[in-house]
Parts: sequence; structure tokens; C-alpha cells
Amino acid sequence: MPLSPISSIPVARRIIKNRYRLIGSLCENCKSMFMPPRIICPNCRRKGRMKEYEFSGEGEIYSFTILNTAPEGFEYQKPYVVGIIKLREGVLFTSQIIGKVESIRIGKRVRAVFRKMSVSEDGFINYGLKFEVIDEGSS
Amino acid sequence: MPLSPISSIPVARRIIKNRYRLIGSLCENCKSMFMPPRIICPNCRRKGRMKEYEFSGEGEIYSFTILNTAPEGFEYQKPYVVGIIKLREGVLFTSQIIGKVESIRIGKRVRAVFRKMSVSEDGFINYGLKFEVIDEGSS
Amino acid sequence: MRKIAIIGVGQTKFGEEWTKSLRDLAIEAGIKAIEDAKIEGKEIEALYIGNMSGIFTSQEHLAALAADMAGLNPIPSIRCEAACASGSVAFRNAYLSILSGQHDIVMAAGAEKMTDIVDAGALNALMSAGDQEWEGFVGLTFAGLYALIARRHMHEFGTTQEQLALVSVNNHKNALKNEYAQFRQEITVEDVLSSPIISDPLHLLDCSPITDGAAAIILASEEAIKRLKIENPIWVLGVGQASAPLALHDRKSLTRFDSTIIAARKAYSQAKISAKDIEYAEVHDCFSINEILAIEDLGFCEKGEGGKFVEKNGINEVVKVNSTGGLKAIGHPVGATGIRQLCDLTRILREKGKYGLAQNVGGSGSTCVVTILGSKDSIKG
Amino acid sequence: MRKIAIIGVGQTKFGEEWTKSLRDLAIEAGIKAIEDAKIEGKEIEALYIGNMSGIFTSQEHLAALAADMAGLNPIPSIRCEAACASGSVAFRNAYLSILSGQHDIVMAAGAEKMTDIVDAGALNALMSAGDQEWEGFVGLTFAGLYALIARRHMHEFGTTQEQLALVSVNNHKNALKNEYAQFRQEITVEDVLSSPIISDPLHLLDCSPITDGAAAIILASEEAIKRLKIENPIWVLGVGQASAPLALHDRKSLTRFDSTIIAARKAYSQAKISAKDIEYAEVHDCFSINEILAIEDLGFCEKGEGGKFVEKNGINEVVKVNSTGGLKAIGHPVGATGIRQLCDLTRILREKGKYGLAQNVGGSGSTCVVTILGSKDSIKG
Ligand SMILES: [Zn+2]
Ligand SMILES: [Zn+2]
Repeated sequence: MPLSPISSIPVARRIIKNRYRLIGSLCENCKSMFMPPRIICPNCRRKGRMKEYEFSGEGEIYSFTILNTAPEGFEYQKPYVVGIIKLREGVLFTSQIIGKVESIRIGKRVRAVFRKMSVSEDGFINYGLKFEVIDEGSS
Repeated sequence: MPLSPISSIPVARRIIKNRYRLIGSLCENCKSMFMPPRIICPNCRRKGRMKEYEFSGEGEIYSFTILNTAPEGFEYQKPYVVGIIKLREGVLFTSQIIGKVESIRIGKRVRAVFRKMSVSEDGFINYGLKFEVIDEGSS
Repeated sequence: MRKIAIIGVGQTKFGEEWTKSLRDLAIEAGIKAIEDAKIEGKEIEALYIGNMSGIFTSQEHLAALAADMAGLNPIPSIRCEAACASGSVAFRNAYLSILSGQHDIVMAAGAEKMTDIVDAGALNALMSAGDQEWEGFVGLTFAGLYALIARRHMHEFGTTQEQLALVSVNNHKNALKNEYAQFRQEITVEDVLSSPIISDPLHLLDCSPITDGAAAIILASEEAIKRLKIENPIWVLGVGQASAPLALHDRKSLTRFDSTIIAARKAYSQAKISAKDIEYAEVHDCFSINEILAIEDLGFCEKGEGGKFVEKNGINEVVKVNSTGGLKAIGHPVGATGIRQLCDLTRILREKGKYGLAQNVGGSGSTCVVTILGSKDSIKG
Repeated sequence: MRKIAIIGVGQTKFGEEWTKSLRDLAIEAGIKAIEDAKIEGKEIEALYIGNMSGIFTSQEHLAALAADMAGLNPIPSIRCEAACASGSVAFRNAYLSILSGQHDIVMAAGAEKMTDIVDAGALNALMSAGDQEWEGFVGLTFAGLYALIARRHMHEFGTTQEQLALVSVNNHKNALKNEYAQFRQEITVEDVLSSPIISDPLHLLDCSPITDGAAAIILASEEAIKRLKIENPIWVLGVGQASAPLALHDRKSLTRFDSTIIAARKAYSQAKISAKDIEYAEVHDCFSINEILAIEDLGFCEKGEGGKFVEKNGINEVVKVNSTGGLKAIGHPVGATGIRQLCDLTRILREKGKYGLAQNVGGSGSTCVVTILGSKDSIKG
């Protein structure tokens, strides 16, 4: 069987830059920021002027879940945590969260790190960013 | 990867009787015959009364093609012939045709034989009927 | 504007129907709807069918297949898809096709065959309703998306796991008398909380099941209803559809569905009634948290109060929510669910009550269709 | 009945667009259509999108995704599917939604991303438009289905391989001036006949290619056209859709498409014109034989004479068939093709001529939509 198209090589290559480096977009007209990137600013539409914008990779946990049932390519990671991160720039972004499960709470500070994301049955590996919990000592 | 659902075990089991024994349907109201079977007679709709009908398995070639490009599960058979058979009962039915390629022509008499149909990557085998050309000596 | 009503409904048993194919299910539901309407079948001028994904069966072009197998050729046949809202999107377009004046009698159906695909196949297929490039890429499942919503709702409003569990408990109880339901047994809060955690905080019994099934309705214009002498038509009083971002992270809030709020506003406005008038509501509890969102977003209680609402058995002085069992207990053959909701409301309103509402959600809230039906008593003057 | 016209068209380059995703393609086409109509975008009240199969990309719920990415939320977004006729089924329902009076300005789009799936994936995905239980089961491909039709047409009418080849030769020549076409090079009959046999009697160059692409149009009611002061609207004069059995063996004949004949009859009747009035016809040459069937079934020549028709470059005194290159040379991103045809006709009729026709086929003829467009000169009185 061929790879599921969602993890196929053409797809992975296309958005590698955005996935590896957290490059989204900024609308120069209304100053809104977007991650993942958008071609069109939903606020300004034809008046929008989008350019690339690299996010800092810092943020805090906005919501999270621990998955015990995994789709193809993720079975070996079970259980794993996926969260929505509120980036420092105010934008929400979906990512895996790594760190001690007990330490994962809404509001916890996190930062982006580069990791292996999934492995398909025939060995194709997707890489991308995950967010790791920042150990704040006293917190 | 799981099997493509079209060659999955649930599907194969469901229509095994019809595929193995050429069991279609007969509308007792308008006497129309159908292969593959139908639940509803398209002529009579709610007035139709459908019952099972076993076709003879004899017929002649109505059209055919020789495939050099094959879907998953059929690669090992290339090239192979698929035709539309006009069954003795007057009904058209799609099937593989086996026999010498030179002997395959529109109008040639054929009869149903039980054969292996396809083999999936993980070894699941579908069986069914193919039609073989009847050698008529002088023809 | 033409008046339009539902004149026939039909559905299959919902469940794991190993012996039936997608085409078998669709035809069975269609025949029952035609029989229920007491028409021949040849009066039908178009077929709309909701079906979520060819990934489940490897079969696309389902509308043409269903029209063929049902003996409806050569009428136009159209498949509509909006993930789990496919059924009601098919319904809405069937409704518009009559409103347009091009048709008078139309069938709207929905069907999904989810158990032909094996292993993790159904899980992967369902995730195709979300944003695969960004949500699927990091390993999210459909349960995962709703778990993210649930966690945030618990954080913002103090909603509890027990309240989530009560959604399933109520719906299982309501399904006891539903002959088409996949599950007809009572469960307890304890059962839910001790069932395996699928995607924390959601347990297995917070999730609607994998289901095979189909449902169909016949819609007709007022002129056709008079001509056919239909006795108890159930009127379509309002239909609203709205879209919201596909990915959760592109929304302004995780704890409300703007698609539901906007679709409901349109439907109430067209029907000239408000949330307070609805007596029966079929809402989209694909996961327990979603029934709580629906109750809030449809205006049956204030935002954040959905948890308390379900503690009172999902009813208040006026509205009964998911009184036939909801997606959890009836089952959720995704493309069929929107039509099944309308079948249930029709059966109820033929007997009792005045106003019913169906809310059908696609994906994690990116599409929502809200439909308001009215009994014969609902038509004023 | 309201008058409705196309006021804007846009499409991407068709081809193997490795650097663009399904969402990128859909948005690009949509933006171009909005710009072409000289509107803002916020005037659009609903989005219909044709897309054949989530199997190509693992992404369903494309209408919601496209509405989101295009900044069109919260308008209703609907995906329509009828295999290769998905685009024009989306168009027809967009048209009906305006006819219904519910909307005034609607976008109808089509998109397909076929090169994200690798190996035999695209082949398997395409076969999902046929009857998988009986046609797919014996190893038929989509080319195989059309090869069975071609063989029978050759048998009944003496159509030759050279005539089939001429369809491709003509279309490649016509595409030379089409900036969006996948192939802009001339080919000869010899080239076609010496290309590999895919499914005898069809050679590789009898088959339309695997293509990525999207197209979009903006439809508006006469009232909106006046309000927006649109200068050169192209009027929708007639739209017909019909269904026929999904499997070839369930048809009365292999050498005609009843779906085309019935859809054309409806469209001609609504437009109050006949085949003799059509000057530009965009027909569905997914395989060379299908252009021959189309020419016959649409009434441009007698049944069986299609082969002779293409010998005269696909034109007669009145009609020019596939003058922009057809599916063969332009490319065939399945869900986009029906909309692309309407884009091409619109561009032509803005410049010259009075009546254009598009014929879009789903599967091996199980669905057909025929649309007739008219230039400003076509509106009488
Ligand atoms: Zn902006
Ligand atoms: Zn009969």
C-alpha cells in the first residue's frame, strides 16, 4: 500500500519550512499574526498584505489532552500529549507537548524544540516542532 | 496500512454467494433478470417482487479490453483481459476473460469458471468467477 | 417563499451491520421513507445524499449509485459532504432545490458504512474532517480535538467529568425505547468514569461509537402536499448553516461554536421563534462535551451552564434534549446522523408538540446546520 | 424565474503542482475569480466546491477549509461530489441556491490535488467513481471502463483508432494558446498510436493526465448584477443534470450516455435553443472515446458519426468542440474540470459568439451535467 497522502513526501516537503521553523504570516495592513501561515488575511481580505513572520517559539499551554488511542504512525508514542499553545505573540497553535505528564497544566510555560513527529509503516519519518515544558523551579 | 476497504474481509464475505455462484435476481412481476443482484426492480419499483436467480454461466463476449496498467492486487496478472459478457439469459455482466488473447473477440462464446481474483499486499486472496473462451474447433 | 414539509421518513437499524453494504443501507432507508410517505417513488425529482468519506469504503459517487440501485434514474443525484454534518447539508440543499422552484418532491438521505475498513482505518478516516496538515500532523484524533475543548471548558467554567458523564448516562436512558438505537442499555456515571481513557479527559463512554446506518426523508412543496393529500406534514420552518475555521487554533474561543450560534440565529429568525419555544432538540453529541456546548450555543441556557443543565436530565420546563438517545446511544454513522435527527423529530412532532430543532455539527465545529421543524399546530393563520 | 449570470472567473495553472497544496490551489482560483468580478469578497453569501475524493489527500471537509482559508467565514460552505462531474454539480447547486432566493452572490469552485498520493494510489482513487463491488473487484481501472466503451463503439460504428487519436491531436493543437494548459505541444496520430497501450484499445495519449488544479466562478442574480454595475455578465441559460446506472453492465447501451442525452435535453429546453445554435462546446474528453460520444449525444452529429466529426478538427459550420484544449491537453484535476469548462466558455463569450455549452461527465457516464451559457447578445428582448 502507498503511504497515506497526509504523510507522503510531497506534502512533507511543501510545508517543511513552516513546520521546522515556526514561520507563519503577518498582515502588514492590520498587524494580525497567523500560525500556521495564511495566504489571505481573514480580516482584510483583498486589502491585506501578508508577509512571512517567524514566531519566537515561546508560549504557554492553553489546553491539552493525553492520547491513549493513536492514528497510524503515532502508535509507538502512546501515551502522548497534544496541546494548544498560546504563543507569546498571542496566537494559538497546535503541537505535541513533551515533559513530565504531572507537570503539564493550563498556563504552564513551554518552548519549541525540534523532534521526530511520526514514523510510517514503511519507515518514512516526519519531523517538526514539539513544545517542552519549561522547568521553572519554584513553580 | 490496513487493507483497502474494497478488498477487506467484511466486503468479501458479504457478497461471496453472488460472486461464487453467479446468483442474481429475477423480478417475478416483470420477469426482468439482474446480475449483479438488485434489491429493487428498477422497472417496477414498489410493485416489483425480487427473488434469487442463479444464472447459467454461459454467454458471449460483448466487449473487452486488455489491461497493461493494473490496480493494487492485480499487478501480478498483467496483462489481463476484462470483458462485458452477454449472458445466455440476455443480461450483461463484467468479468475477467481467460484464454488465448488471439482468440478473444466480440461474439466469442464463454463460460464461467472459479478462479483466484486478486491478492492484496498482506496476502488476503479474493476468489470469484472468470469467463473462459470456449474452443469451438472450426470457429 | 414556498412552504416545504417533510412527508416521509425512514431509517435502518443503527449498529455494526456486517451483513449490509453501503448501498444496502441507503436503499433500505430510502424504501422506508417512500413507504412512510405513501408515494410510489417515481414522484421523486432529485436525490441528495450526505456521506462523509470514500475512505471508509473506497466508493465515491454514492449518489449516482444510490439513485441507480433505488430505481430512481435518471433524476439528478447529488452527494453533499461537510464531514459529520453531511446529512443536514444534503437536507438543506434538497430544501433549496424545492425553494428554487426547480423541483417539488425531493429525497434527502444520509448513509455511512464505517465497519468495512479495518484496524486504525476508521480513526484515520474520521480525522479527515479536521485540519490534516496541522492537526492530523501532530497526532491528533477526533477524540483528541474534543478533549482539547473539554479541558478548556472545564478550566473556564468548572464543568466536571461527572457532568460530561451524565450526557452519556442521559442519552443511554433515552434510547431504551428507540428501536433503531445501537445501544439500548442503561449506564451509570461510574461506568463512564471507569471506562478506558481515550483522550484525556474523555473516556470511551464519552464518545459516540463507530456505526453503520442510513436514514432518508422525503421533502415536498405545499402544492405537492395538497396534490398528494398528505395528512400530517411536518413543516420546515427554518434552516441555517454557517462555517467557522477548520482548525481549533484558528478560533477566537474553544468553548463555543460560532457556527452553531450563527446557524441557530438564522434558523430562529426564519422560523420567527426563539430558543424558548423549542420543545424537542436533537443535538450533536459526538462526544459528551459537544452536547454541553450545543445546549449553551443554541440558547437553552447561559454559556458555561451546560454542565448544570445536563444534571437535570437534559430537560428544563420546555425543551427535552436528545430525547431519542443522541449520537452516543443511537450511534453515529456520520453522513446519516443529520437526516436521522430529522427523522426522529418528525416522528415526535407527528404525535405531540409544536417545535423541534436539530443541530448537526461537522468536524470539530467548522460546519453547523440548525433546522427547525414545526407540527401542523405550528402554522399560524 | 430569476436571471443568473457568471460575473467572475479564475483558475490556477493546471499541471503537476508539487509546491502547492489543495488549499493553496483552491484559494488561488477563488482570489482570481473575485478579482475578475471586481468585487471585494465579502459580498459572497455561500461557497460551493466540487472535489472528487478525500482519498487523494486524506482531507475531507474541503468546503469549510476553503471558506476558512479564503476569509469567507461564516458563510455556508458545501462540498458537492459526483466523481469527475463534481465541479458542475457544485455549480448547479450554487445556481439553485440563487434561484431559491436565499442568496444573491455565490462562489462555485472546484479543486483536486492528485499528486500528493503516490504509487498506484491515484489509480485506485479514480476507480472509486465506478462500481467498486463489481467493476473494481475484477481489476477494472477507469481507463478499462472507457476501453470497453471504445471497443464496442468501434464494433458497432466502425470507429477507428486513428479517429480516437485525432481527438487528442486536435485538443493538443487547441491548447497551444491556452496559458493554463498542462500540455502545450502538438502531437501527431503517430505519437498517439505509438504510445504505450494502457487498456487496449486506449493508448496513453488517449487518456487525460493526472493533474493538480482549481477553478472558481462567481454567480450573481440579475438584481445583484445591476447593483454591482457588472459590465459583461455571461448568462446561465440552461442547466440539466441526469443520472444513469453506475456500472456499465447495467446500461441498455455502451455506446451512448443516456445521462448526457437527458441532461442536454433539459438544458436545451430551458435555454430555448437547440444543438444547432451552440458555437463553443467544452466536452468531457477524459478519454478520447468520450469526446466522440459527447459530440453524438449532444446532437452535434448523428450517433456513430462522431469519428468522422473529429476528422474535421472537431468543428463544423457552427460548433467548435474543445477549442481551448479539452481535458486531454488542459489537464483533468477531476473536481475542478466542470468549473474550468465554465471559466473557458465565459472568457470566450465575453469576446465573441452567442451560445456556449459545457458537458461534464461523472464516472463512466453515470452522472452528466450540461450547462448552456449565453453572451450579452443572447438575451432576447
Ligand atoms: Zn489584515
Ligand atoms: Zn420488475
